[in-house]
Amino acid sequence: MKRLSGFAIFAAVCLLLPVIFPDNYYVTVVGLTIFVNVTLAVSLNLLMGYAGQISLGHAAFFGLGAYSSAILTIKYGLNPWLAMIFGAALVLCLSYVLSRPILRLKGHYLAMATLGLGIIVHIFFVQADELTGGPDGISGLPTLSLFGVPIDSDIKWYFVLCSYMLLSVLFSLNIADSRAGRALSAVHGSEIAAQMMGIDTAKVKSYIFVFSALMATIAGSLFAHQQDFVSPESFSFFFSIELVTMVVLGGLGSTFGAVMGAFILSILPEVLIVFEDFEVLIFGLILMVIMIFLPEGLFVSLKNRAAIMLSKRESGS
Amino acid sequence: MTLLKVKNLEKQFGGLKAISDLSFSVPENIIFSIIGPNGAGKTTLFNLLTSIYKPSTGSIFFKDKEITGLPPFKIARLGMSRTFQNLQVFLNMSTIENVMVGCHLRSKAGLLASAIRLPSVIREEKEVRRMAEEALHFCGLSEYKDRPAAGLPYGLLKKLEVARSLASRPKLLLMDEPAAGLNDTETRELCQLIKRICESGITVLLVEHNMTLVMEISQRVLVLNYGRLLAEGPPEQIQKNPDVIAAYLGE
Amino acid sequence: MRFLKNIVTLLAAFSLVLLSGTGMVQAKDTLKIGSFLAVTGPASFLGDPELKTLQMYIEEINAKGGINGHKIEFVHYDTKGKAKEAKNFVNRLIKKDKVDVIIGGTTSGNSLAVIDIVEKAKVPFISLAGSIKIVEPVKKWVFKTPHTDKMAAEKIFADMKKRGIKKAALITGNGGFDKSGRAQCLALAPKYGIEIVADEKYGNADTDMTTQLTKIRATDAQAIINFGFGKAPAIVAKNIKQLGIKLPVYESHGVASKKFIELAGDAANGIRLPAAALIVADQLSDKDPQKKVLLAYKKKYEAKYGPVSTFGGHAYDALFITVEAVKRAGTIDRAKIRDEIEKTHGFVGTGGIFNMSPTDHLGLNLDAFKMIEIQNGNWKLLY
Amino acid sequence: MDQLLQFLISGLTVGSIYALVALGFSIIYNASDVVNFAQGEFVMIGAMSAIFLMKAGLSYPLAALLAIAITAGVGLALEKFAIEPAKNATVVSTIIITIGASIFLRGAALLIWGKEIYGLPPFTSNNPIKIGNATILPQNLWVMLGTAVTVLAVKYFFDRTKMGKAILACSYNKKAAYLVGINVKKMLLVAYGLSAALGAAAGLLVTPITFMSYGAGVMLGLKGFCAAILGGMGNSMGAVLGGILLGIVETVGAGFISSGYKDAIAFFVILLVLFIKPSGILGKGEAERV
Repeated sequence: MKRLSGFAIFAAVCLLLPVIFPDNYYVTVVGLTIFVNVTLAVSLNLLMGYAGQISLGHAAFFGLGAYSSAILTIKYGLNPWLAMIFGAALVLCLSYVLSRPILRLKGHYLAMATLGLGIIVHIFFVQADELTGGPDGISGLPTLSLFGVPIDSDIKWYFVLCSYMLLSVLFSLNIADSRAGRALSAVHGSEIAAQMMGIDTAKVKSYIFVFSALMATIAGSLFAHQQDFVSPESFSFFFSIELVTMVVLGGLGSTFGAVMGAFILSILPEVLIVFEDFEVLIFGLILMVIMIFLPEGLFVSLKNRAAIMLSKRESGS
Repeated sequence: MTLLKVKNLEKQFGGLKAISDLSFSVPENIIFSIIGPNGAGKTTLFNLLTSIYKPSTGSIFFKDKEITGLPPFKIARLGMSRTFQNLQVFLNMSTIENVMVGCHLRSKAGLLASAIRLPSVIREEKEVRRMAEEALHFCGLSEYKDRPAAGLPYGLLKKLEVARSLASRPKLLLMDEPAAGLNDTETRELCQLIKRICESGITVLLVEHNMTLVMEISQRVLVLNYGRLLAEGPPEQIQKNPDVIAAYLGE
Repeated sequence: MRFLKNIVTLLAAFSLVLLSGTGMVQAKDTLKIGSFLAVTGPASFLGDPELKTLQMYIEEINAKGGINGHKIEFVHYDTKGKAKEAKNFVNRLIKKDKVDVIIGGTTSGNSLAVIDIVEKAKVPFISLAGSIKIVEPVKKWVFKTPHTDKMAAEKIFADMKKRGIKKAALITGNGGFDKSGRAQCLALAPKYGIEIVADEKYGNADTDMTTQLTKIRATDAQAIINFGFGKAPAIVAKNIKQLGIKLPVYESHGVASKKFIELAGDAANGIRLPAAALIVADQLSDKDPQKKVLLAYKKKYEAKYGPVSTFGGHAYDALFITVEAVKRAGTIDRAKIRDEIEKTHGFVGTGGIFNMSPTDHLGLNLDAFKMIEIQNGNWKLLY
Repeated sequence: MDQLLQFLISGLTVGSIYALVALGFSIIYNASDVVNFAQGEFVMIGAMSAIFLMKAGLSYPLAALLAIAITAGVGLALEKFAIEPAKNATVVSTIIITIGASIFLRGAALLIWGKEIYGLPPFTSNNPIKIGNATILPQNLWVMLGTAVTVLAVKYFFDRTKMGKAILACSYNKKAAYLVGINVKKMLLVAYGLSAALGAAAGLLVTPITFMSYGAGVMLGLKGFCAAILGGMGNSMGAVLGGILLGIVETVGAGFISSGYKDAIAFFVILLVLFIKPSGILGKGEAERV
């Protein structure tokens, strides 16, 4: 299984970290945010990196999952897992219906349409007070239990969110290396040629849109239970743009690129806090510098450079 | 037996008739070339045949089935494939991955099965790789298989498009100016390749400017001029046709 | 092998972060006060003076030798007004910084989001946000100092009743403060015999509200109430003037800063609002026990930072309620501090005179709010 | 129906603000296919510079001119230090650079000017003008005039001047433009400078109506982007049409349907328009050559 050796090491590290640093704030608290963001970035990368279809509305699906869980469990007393499934079903239908007309658009127009979609959903979260609790959101979600074990501590959440994140990374790696993944890349490379190879491009785009939305929705449900609280600003268009930035920062089209991009953008604010008023400025600066000097994205550029160095050394010796 | 039949085909762009009242048939297992001066409508015809453009009027039959207006991927599913004048290689993939896309129609793993990587997917993946290697070998590209396509020289990219199309095992292969931009050696190689493709049981429809090549390998030649059929027949006959000579030399 | 390289890159990044996050040593006898405020973002006009007030007074207390010898160590994070950040930072305050008391949560959304965390961790938390939901129902570890939006609505309606107004139009923004104020207005209006005849909304970043006001103009409303903060109320005021609407206008305590008058210009004149006494401190009678406290705070703040707002005052109140509680408790034990905060009685703050109890974790009554009218570009205390 | 007139006038005033911001997008887009996410920050920097120059004692016109110059300088610096060094960056990567730049500029503005909200005095009187039962402020007319002048200037620039055509050529085909002797680097520099100056002018015009603070550029930029897309990206007439349409949809939606959902209504309309015309109202669909 050479194909997944990288993944295996990555998984081992993630799972061992809390054992080595059991009470470290960065592991058990920040780690949870990172896992959610990594999952979202990886799912967005399927659409953006593989299929080449930009989405500035990914946070909407994340939010729909979170709100479905919150509303269904609190207002209707549904079992959390059942609520999660209902949320996923809702997003499945919604994203499927929307995918065809939206994905007919290209480039900036697609960006606009997905942005609009995200903002409409966000406005709904803010304005439908009776259902969503308005800007204050909803708090007090019931505890999620897995096989009878309540997930009620940071460390338990660590393993739940970590597992889901690893699963999404594994799916993403598998897809990249498969018939479906190649069809996506083909759509990205040349839609006309993809069609001539017998690929139903509209269907392929629509499926990955739905798949990616579903991954985000479930992440949203888990996030809501972990935070024990939902409020609209976690799902605003700013967050959608942040997700896009994560994907591009790490390296469009690379699963581990998305992982790295999400990791860096989640950890940066934590580290930059010490700069107080300069935080925003430095954050912007770092983002710019990375993209200027590594325009293919941090991970992809570094990997390519490492590969060049290695091949030089091999040919030199 | 007739593989492709075009009846009263017409395509208008604004006021301009790019193709007018064109009818012809392509029999199975031959190399059929379409020639004509620049702007005669050859690529437009290809785009009509593969449904990238919708015809204004007229109909197209492939394997006795009407395919007019079907989406391109459905036409591909029926066994038609093509290469492009302006290359449409997937530059974001490696050489072999490009060809593996060509195997799309010969494999069936879906998105979910791929994500979970079912055992059947793993098996199929091996098979697809083997088929792709076969097509690469056929086109003489084996040594480049793991290179990123973006790094290949122009001549190889043209071959890559052919390999990709072949991997889908088409009945009919449309080749749009395969020799354009190639040097003499490369053209000679191409000539051999096209012949071998035809010998393997694939009908070839060729748009080409290189007359030597066309006359050497084609069984039938069709001449387009201003979107109209000027002449059609075996190469020797076409070469002697006064209308064709006039069209090429200009009035 | 390709992936191995990937992993090394990732690992390097991970370990860097871990190294930077360890090694916090805490001196035993300092009182650690943690705070999370919306210092930037849309609610920065609230969070900014709050932070400045806390910093200024903690510095002063430490310079004077601390509280009973306990120096104060102050840890602060900027939530930018985001609830998710608020949650993260409160976790960080509790788990990483291990603070003894938390003062903060500029906006209601931020405060509400962290209640469960502080309750679970058993850390006393004094919120600086308006919503009544923060302390009603009472939560053991949660207190607050600002007047509630419910009080603001009641004060406005009481004033309307006095003026004989029976029908009012509501126009509110899409923020938490606005929405919560709107909900209180809708809920309380019947109690005062007032009918809400229009319920218009705008986005807080909008550039023009003439459409909503045109709709209001077409109703038979006798007064307009606007709950909001930031630039939007100033635009509302200007648009009301532009449309030539002559109805009495009520704003909320959200605009109780000079900035509002500066932005709205002469359109601000005649507008009434309920607010803490701070902005009209010099108009209070000398007998008013608050006057001395207010003038002292105003003088100190304005000497250092410029025009004072009532919002910084809430931080002042929270800080000194804590200081008094620590003094009485004689220890920095969290539970004891909490008990003493709850026993706060007769504390004269900028927001009023606080009398807390196990059933009231705010301790202010309606008198703490003053009704103010803007006249000739200045605050005028009505009653 | 009495209200409709005011709704339309309100829509027109809001819309002309969007249009003005939208026009700023078109120049950089026409030069490089890049949507400059820092465009809203240009608007903010223009306004904030003018506000603080006036505080420092400068006269209104002088402060305004200087503010435009400062913002143009920021635009040039952005191109010189962030866009030019990233020469191999794809359009997406360049867009992320502009996102980084917008965050950076906002952070810088926060440090320099603080968090307070400021206004500018109106250019002329503040007394509303009556049109039937509806009213409009003189400053709104200034915004409309500014939009009209800008759109004509931008159109003239791209249709009639050599430099404008050269900039257009850069976006069609960088290499070809270079080969026919166009200094691509210089053209990009010009495009960023002009876009920034245009943004600053928009900031000066709208601040008397909507006020300004360090973070206000984001929403203005967003609405401007929507307007530009709705009208057809890169098309200056489209930007104006898109802006005004967006403004009117918002006010009419707020007036007759729901003011709380007015932005949702506006985005819904944008989606519908795009479903019918995938490249905006006046945008041209690009046919792929194969």
